[in-house]
Amino acid sequence: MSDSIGLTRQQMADRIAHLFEDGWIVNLGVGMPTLCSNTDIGETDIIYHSENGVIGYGPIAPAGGEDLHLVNAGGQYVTLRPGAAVVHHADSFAMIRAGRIDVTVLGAYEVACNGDFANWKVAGAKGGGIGGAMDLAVGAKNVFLILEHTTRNGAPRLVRECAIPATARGVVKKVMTNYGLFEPVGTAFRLLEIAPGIEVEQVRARTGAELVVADDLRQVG
Amino acid sequence: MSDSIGLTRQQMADRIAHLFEDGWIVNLGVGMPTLCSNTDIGETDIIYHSENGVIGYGPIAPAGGEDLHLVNAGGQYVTLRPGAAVVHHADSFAMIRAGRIDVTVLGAYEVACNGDFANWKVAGAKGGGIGGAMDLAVGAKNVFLILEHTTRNGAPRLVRECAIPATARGVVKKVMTNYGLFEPVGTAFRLLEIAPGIEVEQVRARTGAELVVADDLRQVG
Amino acid sequence: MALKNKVHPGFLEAIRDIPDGATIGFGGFALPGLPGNLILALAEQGAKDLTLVANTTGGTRNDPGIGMLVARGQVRKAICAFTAATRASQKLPFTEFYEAGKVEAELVPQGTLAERMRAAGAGIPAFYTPTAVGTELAEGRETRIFGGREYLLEEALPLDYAFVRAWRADTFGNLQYRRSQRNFNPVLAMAARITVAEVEEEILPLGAIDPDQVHTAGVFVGRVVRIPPAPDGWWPQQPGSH
Amino acid sequence: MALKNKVHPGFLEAIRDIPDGATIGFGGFALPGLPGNLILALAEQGAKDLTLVANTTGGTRNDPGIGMLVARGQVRKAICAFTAATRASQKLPFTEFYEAGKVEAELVPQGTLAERMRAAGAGIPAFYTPTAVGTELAEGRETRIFGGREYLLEEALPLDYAFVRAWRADTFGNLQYRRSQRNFNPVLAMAARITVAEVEEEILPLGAIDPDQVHTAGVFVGRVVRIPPAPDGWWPQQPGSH
Repeated sequence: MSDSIGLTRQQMADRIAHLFEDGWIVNLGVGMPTLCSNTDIGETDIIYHSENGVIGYGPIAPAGGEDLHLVNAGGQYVTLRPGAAVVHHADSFAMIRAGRIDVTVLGAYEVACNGDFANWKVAGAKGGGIGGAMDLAVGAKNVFLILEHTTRNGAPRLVRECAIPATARGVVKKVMTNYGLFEPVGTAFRLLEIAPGIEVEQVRARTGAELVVADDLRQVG
Repeated sequence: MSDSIGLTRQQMADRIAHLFEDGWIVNLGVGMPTLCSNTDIGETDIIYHSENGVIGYGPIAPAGGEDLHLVNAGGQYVTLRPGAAVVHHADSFAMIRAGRIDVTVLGAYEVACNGDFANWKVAGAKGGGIGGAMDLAVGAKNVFLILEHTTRNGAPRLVRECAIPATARGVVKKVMTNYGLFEPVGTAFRLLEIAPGIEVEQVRARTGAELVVADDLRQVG
Repeated sequence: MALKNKVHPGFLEAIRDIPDGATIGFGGFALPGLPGNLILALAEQGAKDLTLVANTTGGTRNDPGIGMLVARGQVRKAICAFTAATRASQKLPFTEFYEAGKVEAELVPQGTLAERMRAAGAGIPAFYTPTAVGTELAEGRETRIFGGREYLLEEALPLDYAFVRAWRADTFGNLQYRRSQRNFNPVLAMAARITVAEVEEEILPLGAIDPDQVHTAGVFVGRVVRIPPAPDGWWPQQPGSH
Repeated sequence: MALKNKVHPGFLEAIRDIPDGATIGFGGFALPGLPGNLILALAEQGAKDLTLVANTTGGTRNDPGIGMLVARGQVRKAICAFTAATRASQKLPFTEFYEAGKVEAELVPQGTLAERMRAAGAGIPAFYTPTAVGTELAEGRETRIFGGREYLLEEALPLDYAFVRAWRADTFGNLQYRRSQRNFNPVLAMAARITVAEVEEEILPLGAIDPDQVHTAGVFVGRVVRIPPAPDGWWPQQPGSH
């Protein structure tokens, strides 16, 4: 069974959202990453970019007030903020590949301590779902992941080497799980912040790669 | 001295303009080619395209009525026809390279019977003026040239092989000079139409490549 | 001396000439910009052995999309950024046919898919991209180093036909899209030999659209059809409205 | 929570940080879209050893363009679609310096010039084009056959700065161009690390430009300056008005 211990999904997203810097252009993947836009990050100004060419979208549209011409990358009906602009798909991905996106937050099945990650194909599947993930992973200045620390069967998702096909190599900067905040440092994951109520040895036991603990380890929150 | 015999510049342009087919997208080079837009071609509908991204421009603007935001590729202030559209330079040349332009009419210093032509650099010059000619020459479905039959010194401009640097190879479909209308056919120019008052032997004498005469040779006009 | 009027009376008539074996691209990212009426007409028209290009392989056999045409046996191959069902529990028609080996698929990263069509529309036969380097998709393929970084060679993806959905059009086929309806549509129109547009608003006379505000120039559009009101025309439903 | 205000009070202040050795692209095709005020400010600012990218090498030493900056000894290299004077009789500053070997030039076909900048703005390091195959410009360079046709390999052309001239802007730098003023400007803005825009109309508040009608998204624009009326600002003259 998946651990339900540690942080909630929204808490994980909140922690990642607080890493965003003022003026950043942010692209949020489907699933847990979209929860980042719910986080109150005060005066920090973020420009949300969506693969379908929407630059500067705002909150989810209220029920009944949906604009049927306007969705984000997750297919949710959203609103536009003043100053928004729309471009076509080729221009949207031009922005992505050219490094105009400051961060992409993605979900993942696995992440390796060398910065590889996998999120488009499960073991043994025919076909996969890449969407914009491969472009975002190599194009964005920062790749942050949000994922459960283990699979439903308790197997670690933070591993030495990806066992399933990679989305991109060596690109991940930060990894947020229900156990804490990590960064891949080559041959190990460094634990930067730990979830309340979790012990370092619990994290180590559920991590499939070497774990080093930051000198200034803090609690998430 | 250049021959002032045969067709005038406007007559040359008129003959080329009558080759345009209904609905064609036409790009006119600087100089004599721009005279084609003066020609009355009746009900034939032409869409004029300019390298700077104007699709569907119309007549030259009347004096005093110039729109300072609107020029054609020759830098002339023009008007727009209803149904016009403006794109940026990369998209304009995307259209050109992808074969969306039915014909480009260009000036030239030399044209060879194998379809090569030269119009961007004179012998011994440092630098040159390519503009959009190299893109148009390889991209347009048809390349038509308008040029004086000989140089100021009486040397032929229709030659076996270009002596000055080529703009493109093997692309020319029709050549209009003050002597008549020609097509390059590989090892010779075929004379399709001859200017009033000019004899075939005069044309042959002033042409720097083999000349074959069309079975149905007609007079221009 | 008036620009050609490209307005066609109906969807089926506008796509009647599509032959078996054609390569057709569809716009749409979720529902905005999805040319549902043209897809439904293609199902009725019946062309077979098609290669279809779109972001996803579509929904159920009743949703306009690749799945509907796969279920009718019209499709040879799909070229998409998603070829697996998003949820393993959903057995959509495409997944069923694909797993049974009855349809081929080429999985292409979304940005590469857009750029390959843009390249086709720009006379660029091939380009290099950083996307997919080091992944299964790059196995056995040509890569090259520029400035110390590895890139993958990708070739242009030209289309025979593009189906697009636009907000407004004039009679010559100058198009405007609204909001995220734009998505792949302008790129498809550049890539295709013949673009067919379904349009939501009344077709405008020439000159009614500001030339500075045209999103797809009419020279890229071959045929335009006005979408009738529902239920004769296909329109996305307001959420919670059924 | 408001988008950054990018409006700068003056041209010189907006380009003060340009260092010697920078690569700068200018918009403009004839006069429309030519950022004359920013070019004049660059002449005053005095940065040297510049690489300049534009359609042409400019006019006299008094016309805003590459020639003016060459005459002041600020230019190392020009990358243009025209590097020879259009009329041999005109000895413009660029021609004079070029023939004397005091400035370098790279002659690039106009479409290739635009596409190389677009590639830089699209994360594409290189692409193949049919343009210039078989010409002096392709001598000694890599070509390749695709589908039986020969193409030339061209690399991206990234810029440190782009100078653009637009019709309207909002405070975040979303831009609109009018008519053929658009030309290279949107492509330059994609290619550059920092884009500086001179704008003809009063700067608009956020939300005043329809998101569907933005030609260059504000995320591509770093700085915006409103052009003052003549004679303080540089404006093209109506023909016959002097």
